[in-house]
Amino acid sequence: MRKCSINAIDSVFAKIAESLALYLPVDGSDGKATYKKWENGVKWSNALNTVKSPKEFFFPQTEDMMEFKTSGKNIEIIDTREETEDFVIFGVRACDVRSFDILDRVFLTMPVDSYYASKREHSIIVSVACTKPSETCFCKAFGIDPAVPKGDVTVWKTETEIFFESNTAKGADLLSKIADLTEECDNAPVEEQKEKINKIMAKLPLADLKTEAFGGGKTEQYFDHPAWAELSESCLGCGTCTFVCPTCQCYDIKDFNTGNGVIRFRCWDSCMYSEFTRMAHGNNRLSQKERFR
Amino acid sequence: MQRIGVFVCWCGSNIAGTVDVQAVSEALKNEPGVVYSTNYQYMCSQAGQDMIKNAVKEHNLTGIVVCSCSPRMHEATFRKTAAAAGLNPYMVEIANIREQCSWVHKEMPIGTEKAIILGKAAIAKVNLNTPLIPGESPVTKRALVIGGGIAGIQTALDIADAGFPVDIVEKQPTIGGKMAQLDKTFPTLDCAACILTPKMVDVAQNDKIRIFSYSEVAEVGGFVGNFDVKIKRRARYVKEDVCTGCGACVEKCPMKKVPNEFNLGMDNRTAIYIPFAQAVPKVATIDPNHCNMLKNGKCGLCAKVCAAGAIDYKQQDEIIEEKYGAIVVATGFNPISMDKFDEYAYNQSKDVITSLEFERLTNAAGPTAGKLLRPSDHKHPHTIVFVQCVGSRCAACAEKGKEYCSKICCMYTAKHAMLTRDKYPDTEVYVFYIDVRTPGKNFDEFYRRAVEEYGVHYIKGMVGKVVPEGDKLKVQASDLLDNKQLHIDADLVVLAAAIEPDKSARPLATMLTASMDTNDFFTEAHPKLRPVESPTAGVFLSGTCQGPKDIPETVSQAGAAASKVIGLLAKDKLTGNPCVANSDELMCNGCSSCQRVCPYGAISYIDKEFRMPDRTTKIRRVASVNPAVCQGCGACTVACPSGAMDLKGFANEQIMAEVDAICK
Amino acid sequence: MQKITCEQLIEKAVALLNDGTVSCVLGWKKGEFDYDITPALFETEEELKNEFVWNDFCRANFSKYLISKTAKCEGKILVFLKPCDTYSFNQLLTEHRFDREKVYAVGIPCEGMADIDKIKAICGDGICKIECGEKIAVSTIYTDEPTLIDAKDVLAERCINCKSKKHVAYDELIGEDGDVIDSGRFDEVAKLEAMTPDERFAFWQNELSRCIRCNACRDVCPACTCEKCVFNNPKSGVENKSPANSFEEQMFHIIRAFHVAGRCTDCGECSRVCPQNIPLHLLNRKFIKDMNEFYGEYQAGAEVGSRAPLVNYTTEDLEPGEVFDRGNKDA
Amino acid sequence: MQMKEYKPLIVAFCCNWCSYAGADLAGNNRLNYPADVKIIRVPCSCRVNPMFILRAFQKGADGVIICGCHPGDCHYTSGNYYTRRRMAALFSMLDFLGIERERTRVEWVSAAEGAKFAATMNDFAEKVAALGENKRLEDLRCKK
Repeated sequence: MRKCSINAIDSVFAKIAESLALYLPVDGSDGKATYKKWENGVKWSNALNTVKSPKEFFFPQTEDMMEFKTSGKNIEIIDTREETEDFVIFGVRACDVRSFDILDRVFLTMPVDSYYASKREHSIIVSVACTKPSETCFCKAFGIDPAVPKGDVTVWKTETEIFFESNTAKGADLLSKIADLTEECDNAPVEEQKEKINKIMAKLPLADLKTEAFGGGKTEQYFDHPAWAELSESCLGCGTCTFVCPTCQCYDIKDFNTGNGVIRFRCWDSCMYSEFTRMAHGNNRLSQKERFR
Repeated sequence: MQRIGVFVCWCGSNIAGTVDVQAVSEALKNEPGVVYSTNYQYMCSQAGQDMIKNAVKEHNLTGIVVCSCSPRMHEATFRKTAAAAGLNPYMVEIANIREQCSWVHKEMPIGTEKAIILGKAAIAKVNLNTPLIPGESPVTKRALVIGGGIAGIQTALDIADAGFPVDIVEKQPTIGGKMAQLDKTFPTLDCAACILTPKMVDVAQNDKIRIFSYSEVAEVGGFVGNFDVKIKRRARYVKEDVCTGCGACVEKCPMKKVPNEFNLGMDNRTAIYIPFAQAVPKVATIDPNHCNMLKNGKCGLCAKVCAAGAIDYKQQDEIIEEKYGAIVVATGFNPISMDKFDEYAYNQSKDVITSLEFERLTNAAGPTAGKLLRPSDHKHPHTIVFVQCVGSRCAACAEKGKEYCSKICCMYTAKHAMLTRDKYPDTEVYVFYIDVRTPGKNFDEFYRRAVEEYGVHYIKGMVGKVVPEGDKLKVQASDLLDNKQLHIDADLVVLAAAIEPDKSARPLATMLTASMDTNDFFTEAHPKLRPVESPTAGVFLSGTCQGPKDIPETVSQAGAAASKVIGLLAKDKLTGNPCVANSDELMCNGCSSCQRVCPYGAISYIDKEFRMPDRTTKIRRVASVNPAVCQGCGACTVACPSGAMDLKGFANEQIMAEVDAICK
Repeated sequence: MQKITCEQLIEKAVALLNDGTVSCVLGWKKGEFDYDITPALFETEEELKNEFVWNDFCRANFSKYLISKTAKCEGKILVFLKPCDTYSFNQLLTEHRFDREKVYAVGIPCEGMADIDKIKAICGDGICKIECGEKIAVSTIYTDEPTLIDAKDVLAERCINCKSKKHVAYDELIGEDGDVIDSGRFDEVAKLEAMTPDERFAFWQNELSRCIRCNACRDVCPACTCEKCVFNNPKSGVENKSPANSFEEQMFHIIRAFHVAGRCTDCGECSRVCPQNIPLHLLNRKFIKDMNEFYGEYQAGAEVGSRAPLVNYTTEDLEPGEVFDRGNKDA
Repeated sequence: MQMKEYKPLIVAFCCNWCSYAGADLAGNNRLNYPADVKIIRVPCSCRVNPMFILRAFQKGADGVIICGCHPGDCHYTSGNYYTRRRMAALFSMLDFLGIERERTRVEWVSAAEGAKFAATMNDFAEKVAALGENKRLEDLRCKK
């Protein structure tokens, strides 16, 4: 385990940014944090979470897939994929790190989504342990430990210091780049930090949330539960929940006519939309209740 | 996918001089949908048209793009060509490469490049064109004329003369209108009654014409060719078909102190009355506000004296429903109220009168039997001051008067002045004017006669104040030409009051969905080219409801309106413009924005039942366009936020395809 | 603090439900947390007594819900309307979006609603309990004592700039009606207008670039009641699901604002629901401000059936090229 | 992409009854204006949807001008009055978003005003050219 003073963090960022693109949560003018590319003067946000999850690094909201060009009556297909370079996502929370596993399950099992895979391969994830979870947090219920987030490197933040521990070879590599700015240390303050977090977690309003009732074939019995009608009563059918969700991975593939050709791109889609999965025969989820469910 | 043929015209050297037509037809060959592309010297010639027809057959074309002169020149030509070749005429688009390309650009490469782009835009549009078929609707061969003044009378007579039945709706008990109140008419000085009353009789005797007097239009539905109109016939308490107009009831009626509207309140009439001797229909009417029998159930004299037994105190208002193919508005005018013109002392002195009152004072059938006597003391006036433009051309004080020129005042004032001097040479006549406007046949000659032969004092300047003092009216005025103040002791002051549309016009316009200007004059479909048609199809304008007019103009406009009506009624079916708005009922949410902007009232709302995806049904209010009424402006398409409203022939997709093609 | 108590409203709702005037009640109920109050339909006295809520967090404008609920419900619906909600209510009636006969509207006075972000800025995250009394008492897991906050200090932006405390539609009013307020709601727009075009462009790029096109603004908007939005309709030519670039971000918001121009009552729901805190209401207010200045004061929803400025005209209107000369005109 | 001499692309929406005829008259009188002006015929200026204008900018236009009959002369009586309000509102909004004012214009051109049409187009093209390429409402995908 290595550490540095909290005041030294900007130089750590500068060091990493020398060789790698570095992204981290930054406070915006509206007071909400968003991932931005680090450059001199950019400050790491204290916010618990960003509005948009870091899934966007691998699965952007819109992504060009290919391009068609026509000349006369011939059609040419152009691969628009570009080679991705290594990049660092710094400050990812435990829940968001876990979401990558779920996205991987979709995009990296056969057939592998090469667009996702290339970005995922080139990423180095630096997670950060939570210090002040919100009342809305329920990660424990899903077996996520906010005190020990996964990722290539895990970071703990105390009042005065930042602690680094690598979990993977990629992580070790990254830490070696900043070896000059950090020093080896024992893990006592980190252990203390973990304990503090765990105590807070127990106090959260949703601490007792259980997921045993779900999974396997158990969900089927709730299919006609009246709660769906009640819960969906006030649903507007917008896509906010799915777009801020770190694990929602539905997308639509569309064509855009540029005038000089056609760009085929994919973009996030939401199961809350009435147009979602519309097929020739119509739509298979007709009411907002069904979509909500 | 369309099979499009592109035909590039050289127009001799008009196009080919600046545009490489060969290059254009080559370049357009590869556009999506194009299966054939060629160029020719004169596409509009018989040979060129044959070329198009042959290509349609040979290449199974479904669409045609002609790159040629403006569509305003030859769109109709090429549409006919397409139709002759068995194509829907609306599958033709024109790329304007002459007026908007070869003629405005000088260099060949630039002209050629632009011509290609314009061609591409037309091709992009044709790719989205669909065959359009104009709608047809039957025509009810009957016309309605609203207003029975000279305008309405002339229009009705002309329409009836062509063999079509006409109904006149007149809110007064008799037809005749303002002209019936006039004495002489300018510039010929023939008597109004002598030329009007025979026409009124013609109307009464024409078996094609029905007169609904003492009646009003209550409701208008339908559209051009098919109007459904409800007419409210007010109870006149006299059976119209029984009354002989003998006048016995009028003589016996004890209620003799009712102000006589026909003489503008300058004398009285009875509660049961016939407005004037030549009234048509010549039947009596009981004024319910003044009849003792109707008010208190006491009297009943008229019923007793009526030999025909025409009196019916129990008569009720009646609603008549009738279908019409065309409606003519001839609601006429009124002089504006003089209440706001205190400076002229109209309300203080009986001897300050309006020009229309002056007409009655000089009319042989008027309150003074044609003798010019002052209303106050029935003395002969020796000094008369006429004030022109009272409330006209009043731009500075719009809340008081009207901004427009009332047009007729200069001439009737000249007439009044001249007639006064003619009959009473001992009278001094002054006319105060801003300008004297006398455009019209023999008008200026007329005015000059008033000045030169009859010695009327025309003074450029406005009257500032009229003060009644003793039996005189002190007139303070300025003479702008001599730049001095004038003080005239007048016996009579005559105000040439501005005229305004009749108050009934505004609610009528709403019923007809016909548009009006801010002065409540009806708007024409086009101020120059369609002056007697309202923008609402099937609604025509006659007389002063459209703007101030004198009698000759009114009569000629009345005839013009009649000819338009005849043209419409002569058709068995109306063929519409197929480029009309169309509402996608599935998308329409019934918000009414489109209805609010439609200048033609072509959009109505219907409750329509929809089958929902979950097999339930839902009734929704949706917009429905009447293609027979819609003129295809497209205002509704932009007012519609959901894009449910689109315009055939100029659809959103088509215009955007053109934009895309141009902006490549 | 609200002047009307929750109990008063429940009592009214129960009475109307029991005497058969209405068959259901559109009201607020507590969500997962004390501050996320959600709209709900109540059908029994029991539901009302257990779940109905009225406090400083009842922000939702119910008017739009009436479209779907009146179509669904048998009998009349009781709806509680804050003054600002009544404008949307009227506007929807102007557009014939629901059957007035099926609604029993009860107007309730409103002292303004609290903005949870402002509360969190004061007392931090981890809120476990909020009690609305004289002051708003906020308890968090990180503090022992609840923090007491004056409701006036955490008012939502739209409530600070409240345009009216007057109800423009109701069948019955609880409490006293207020007046139309001469608010400073256009100040922010004026501030932007005073900037240079470059500054404005930068401002809006910063704001709109955050848009994730979740459509929450549109879906909550009481003026956006199209059967199918042009942005969902492939035939419209502007359909898209996500903003591919800054053009599409601008396009969506320009077109949306234009489509609701003259119909927007300035209820502020768009900005409230935006997960990215984009001040969308400023676009709508810009249109309102412009149209007030160009064509005379007009408040959408102030009366049923009024003709909005964009579906109206006079022959004397100013020319599009003159809109920028406004400043000079006054001078 | 090779560097070309910058020439603004201008889309002109012209109403069928007045302005399109005015443009024809400009042609009849051989009055020059830049070839970069491309005309789209619409029945009335009130047919022009703000979506068309944004679409033109998206696809690469540098300026959009809408021409209609003079107020009071609309073939459909009131179409251009609606245009006037809609475009006043839209242009003001574009300005509010920081888009250059000179890129959009409404001009009333009658069928008799061929000279005005040409002069308007020359002037507009010049003003748009002075602004340079449309950057603020561009869609880079369309500029590849």
